[in-house]
Amino acid sequence: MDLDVIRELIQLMKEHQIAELDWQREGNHIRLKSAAVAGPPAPLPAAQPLALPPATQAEGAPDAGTAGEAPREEGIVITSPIVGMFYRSPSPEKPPFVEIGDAVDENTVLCIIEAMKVMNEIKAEAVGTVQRILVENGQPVEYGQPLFVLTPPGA
Amino acid sequence: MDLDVIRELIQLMKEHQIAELDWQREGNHIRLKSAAVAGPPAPLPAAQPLALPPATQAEGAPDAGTAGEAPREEGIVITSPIVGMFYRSPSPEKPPFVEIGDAVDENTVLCIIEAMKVMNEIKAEAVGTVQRILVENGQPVEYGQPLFVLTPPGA
Amino acid sequence: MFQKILIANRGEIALRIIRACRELGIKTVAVYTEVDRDSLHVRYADEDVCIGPGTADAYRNAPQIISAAEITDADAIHPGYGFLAENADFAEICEQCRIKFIGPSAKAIRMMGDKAAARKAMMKAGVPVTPGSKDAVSGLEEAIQVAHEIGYPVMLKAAAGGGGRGMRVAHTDVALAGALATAQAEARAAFGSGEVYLEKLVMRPKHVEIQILADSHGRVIHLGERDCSIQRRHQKLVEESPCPTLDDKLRRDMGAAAIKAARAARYEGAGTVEFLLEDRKFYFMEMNTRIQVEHPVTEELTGIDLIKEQIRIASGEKLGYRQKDIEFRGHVIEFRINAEDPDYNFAPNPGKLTTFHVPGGPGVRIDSHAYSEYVIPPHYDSMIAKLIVKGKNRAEAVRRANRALDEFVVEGIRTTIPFFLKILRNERFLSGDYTTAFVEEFYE
Amino acid sequence: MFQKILIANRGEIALRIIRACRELGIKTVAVYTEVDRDSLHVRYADEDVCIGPGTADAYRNAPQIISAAEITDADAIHPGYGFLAENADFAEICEQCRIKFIGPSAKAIRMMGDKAAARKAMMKAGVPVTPGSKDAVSGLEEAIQVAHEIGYPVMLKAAAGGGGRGMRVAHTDVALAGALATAQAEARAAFGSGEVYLEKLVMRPKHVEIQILADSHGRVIHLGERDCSIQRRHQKLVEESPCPTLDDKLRRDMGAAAIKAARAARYEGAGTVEFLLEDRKFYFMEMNTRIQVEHPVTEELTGIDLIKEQIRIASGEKLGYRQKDIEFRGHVIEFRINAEDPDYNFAPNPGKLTTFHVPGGPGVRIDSHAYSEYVIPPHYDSMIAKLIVKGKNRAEAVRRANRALDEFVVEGIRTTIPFFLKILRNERFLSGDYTTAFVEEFYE
Repeated sequence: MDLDVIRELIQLMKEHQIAELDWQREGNHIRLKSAAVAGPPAPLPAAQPLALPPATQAEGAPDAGTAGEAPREEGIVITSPIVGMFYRSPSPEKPPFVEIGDAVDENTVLCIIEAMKVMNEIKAEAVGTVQRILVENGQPVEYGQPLFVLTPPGA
Repeated sequence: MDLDVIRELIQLMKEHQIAELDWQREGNHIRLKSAAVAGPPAPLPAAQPLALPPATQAEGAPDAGTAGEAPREEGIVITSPIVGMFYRSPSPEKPPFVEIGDAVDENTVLCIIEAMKVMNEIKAEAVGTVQRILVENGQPVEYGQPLFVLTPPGA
Repeated sequence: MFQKILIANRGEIALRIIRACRELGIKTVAVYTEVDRDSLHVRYADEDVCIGPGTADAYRNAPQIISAAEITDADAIHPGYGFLAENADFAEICEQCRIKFIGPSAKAIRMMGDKAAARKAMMKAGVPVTPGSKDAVSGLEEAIQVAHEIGYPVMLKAAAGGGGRGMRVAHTDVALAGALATAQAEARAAFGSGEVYLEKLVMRPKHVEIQILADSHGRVIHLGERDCSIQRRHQKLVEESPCPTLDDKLRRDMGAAAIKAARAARYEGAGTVEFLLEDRKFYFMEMNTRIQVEHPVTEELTGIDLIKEQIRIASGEKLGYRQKDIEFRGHVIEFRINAEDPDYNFAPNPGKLTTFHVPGGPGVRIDSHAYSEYVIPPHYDSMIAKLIVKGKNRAEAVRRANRALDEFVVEGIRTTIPFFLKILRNERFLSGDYTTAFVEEFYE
Repeated sequence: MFQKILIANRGEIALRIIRACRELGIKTVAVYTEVDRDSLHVRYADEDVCIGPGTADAYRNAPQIISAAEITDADAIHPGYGFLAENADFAEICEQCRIKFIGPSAKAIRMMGDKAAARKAMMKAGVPVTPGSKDAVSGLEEAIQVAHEIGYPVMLKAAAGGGGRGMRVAHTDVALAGALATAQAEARAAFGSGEVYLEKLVMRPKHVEIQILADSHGRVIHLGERDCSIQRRHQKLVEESPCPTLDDKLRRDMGAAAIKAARAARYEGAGTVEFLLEDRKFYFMEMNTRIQVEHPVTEELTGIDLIKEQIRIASGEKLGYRQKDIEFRGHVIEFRINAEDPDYNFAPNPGKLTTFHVPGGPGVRIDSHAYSEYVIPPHYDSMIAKLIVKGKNRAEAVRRANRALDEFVVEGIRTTIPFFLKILRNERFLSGDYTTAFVEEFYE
């Protein structure tokens, strides 16, 4: 990891309004916290300070994604029901199941998650339009990790 | 990592309104926190609970008395300046130095504290009337332990 | 050696394995459920993967765990104890996926998991088992004959079964007739086979187990015993080594028998052979094909890190010790600090640890995933810490245990600490001559 | 045996002594100043006596402490280290008051406290001392002659003094002439005597010390060495045993020399003989007539509880060991976790520990009086914990140290932990071949 990477990370944070970033890879560890998008100053932790800072909340995303970390997305968030590899298309030479802007319904397949050599089709199970795709093709995902954001009909 | 890198990081933080940065790489660790963008200072955590209940407060009086435990007495509290045995009279057959209701001044001896076979006379060092005597004759006392309460003149 | 190990467990054992890996220079992957997000094993691992919501089943979900290993490129899985540790199918799946299961072969797990098969194999290998019929008894006549040979009381057990069904105790011939009929009927109903066999009922045994290490090159050694007789409803609470009533001769004999048992199973890795001990006679009970909760007792007594040895053995290394190199020094006792209320029948007591201050100083080891402000989730077992004390002899270990338990500050929940402080004042416990009936009798 | 011991100290050593007393069944009295009210030694003692406001002097106030012992009927006083531990007058007062001082006689303390007298006594006893003049040098001619015999560089020291005054280093004859004049003048001004003696300056030694136990029946044994060369401005930071560069022969020789030193002082109790070691030659430096901060290193290596031994010896018991019974097993390293900022010249960093979570697991011992939310008072020394790790060899101990230091969570103040993590990656440290110059060089 070098300065260029950090510059790029900061750029990404700005672009996508990311408030915090925590990245560990092979001995590198970087943590960034944006002031710009920190939002309205937290209305005070009346709560006591945690004695030991909780691992994931405080330190951010684990390698394989950010399971369960409250996605503050507007819309319907589709999370991964299993652990595995995320694929946007049924095979490398085929086009993706969905693209941003596509209308989907309960039965539309959004992606495949491969677990133990089995291809598991993940359906939308909701009606809406694909607003954002949160995971890159071929990346590993955890249980509960947000994959897609759908805009509900009429929104 | 050297100073130039740090300088550049600081520049980046300023430019992009980054509030915190924490970077570890191969034994290097840098942590930066901007004061400028830290936002309004948190309006102070209401007192946190003590993790371990303090010994004396929680467990009450130690054997040899309760030194320093805030005596909520009205009046002038005379505390022991040393550790030793408390005696109200100069010798067993003699009457006590003072009794409740006696008027005392700075030079009035209130009691003796015996330490290492030496009899230390303890003077009032204040003007008033003996309101209460807090220790029994012949009992051990600690440093700072309240011995007498005087009512100040005119109270 | 492995590059990266996934730990298919939680709590103190997950942390214990991470510690061993760090000391071996191996990367670690923690898996966790949503309620375990703040657990220390997640914090101290190099990587972590969420594998499900807050249920016990998540840690038993083999496909999820294999997937987690695959996406993180882990080349081995350590199962800890419980969950998937003695699941032969899981061991097989690992093998198919070319991920090394840190434990014995699926075959050894299966053999020792089937109690009737294990008993037979042990008899064949010359390991003493509880006296009784070799196979299922043909009828009442044979049952009475065997009962007379071995002496009453006797226990009838379903050959195919387990879990208490088809089990009956008899003290006389008359009672045996009735018990046999009932046991056979129950066994038939439960397991589809009415076959029952008969064993001597050992009334007041000590539970003494032998720790084994076996490498993949045929070397098997034992690391002495642990006396685990302080149990409540088959849950061990206190374990110590040496067993206060064992002498060198008996220790050697039991060690040799345990080695025979491991060899018969072609065992690899760390394992424990459990025996019942009564009147200087010992009987094979079962073999646990995993690391055990109480393994630190042996570690402190021998100076050998059992988790590291497990990992080394799984990676194909040879054992670095021979039997004669194993020395036992001092006396070690372990206490399981559980979030349970000993005044209310050991009811689990999950909740937030408002204070968690552990004892320190000489001869004190703490294995715990807890910390101040940690919330114990109600989904899993109630153990929050193991306190292991070592002294140069049993008397010093007992006094040290007293001192350390007194220093332990846990606030917010109830624990077994006051119960242990009572046990440490009990004459029977102090004599060392206690049996598995101790806790029950202690409460009367 | 004593009924009740007053501990004339604070912090971790007070807690350490309380632990030993509890395990021996002896009641304890803690003394404390107003700022130490919430310290754990107060919490864990049976009784406590406040002896003054928050000043370091309070723990040195002999009359107050004797009074505290008298009003609580304590029959012995353990001085710990620092404060009154090497105060011969205090040892004498204790004797006059018929309170047993747990330590050597006032005479032994005095003899070893006077560096020039100790050097002479050691020469007489046949303990190797740094080469140099036997007495004060008569003039420049003799000084040059001695310097040529022992070789430059040399050090001039005031015979009557200490604390750096009257000390001068010379590398050549010319420099020696000037240095001698200055040293004599300084010594005359400071101590009223211009006598100076001359010693060889050992440039890059190891600081290796031998732990001694001597009972009141004439038995003296040693418990091996500790390498304390990792120092910063004469403050030890890391201590280990065995010393990585010592062999059995040298260990035996140094042990024998230390026993000679102890016998020459008619020593009783636990003590330490410090040597400089260079090129397999060792020279007596001084004897510490007290228990030391780093005593746990020896405890973990030998399995012997030094504080209990001190108490037993003081009560008149015979040592329960002979030299041949002392076994060294494994490798032990201690780290002093100080509330100091290693990035700012080790500036003390008192304050509130918002989080204090100690490492656990195998081979980890923590001696600490701190806890979460504890406020470190600025009045006393900055040590908040000692981390002692043990491995079966040095490599394992080093890895374990890494792992344990990584696990240690201290928030609210800065500590020496990051500094130790750096040291553990240093090639020179890893080689074991480091000297007292290490920390200085490490920072360049």
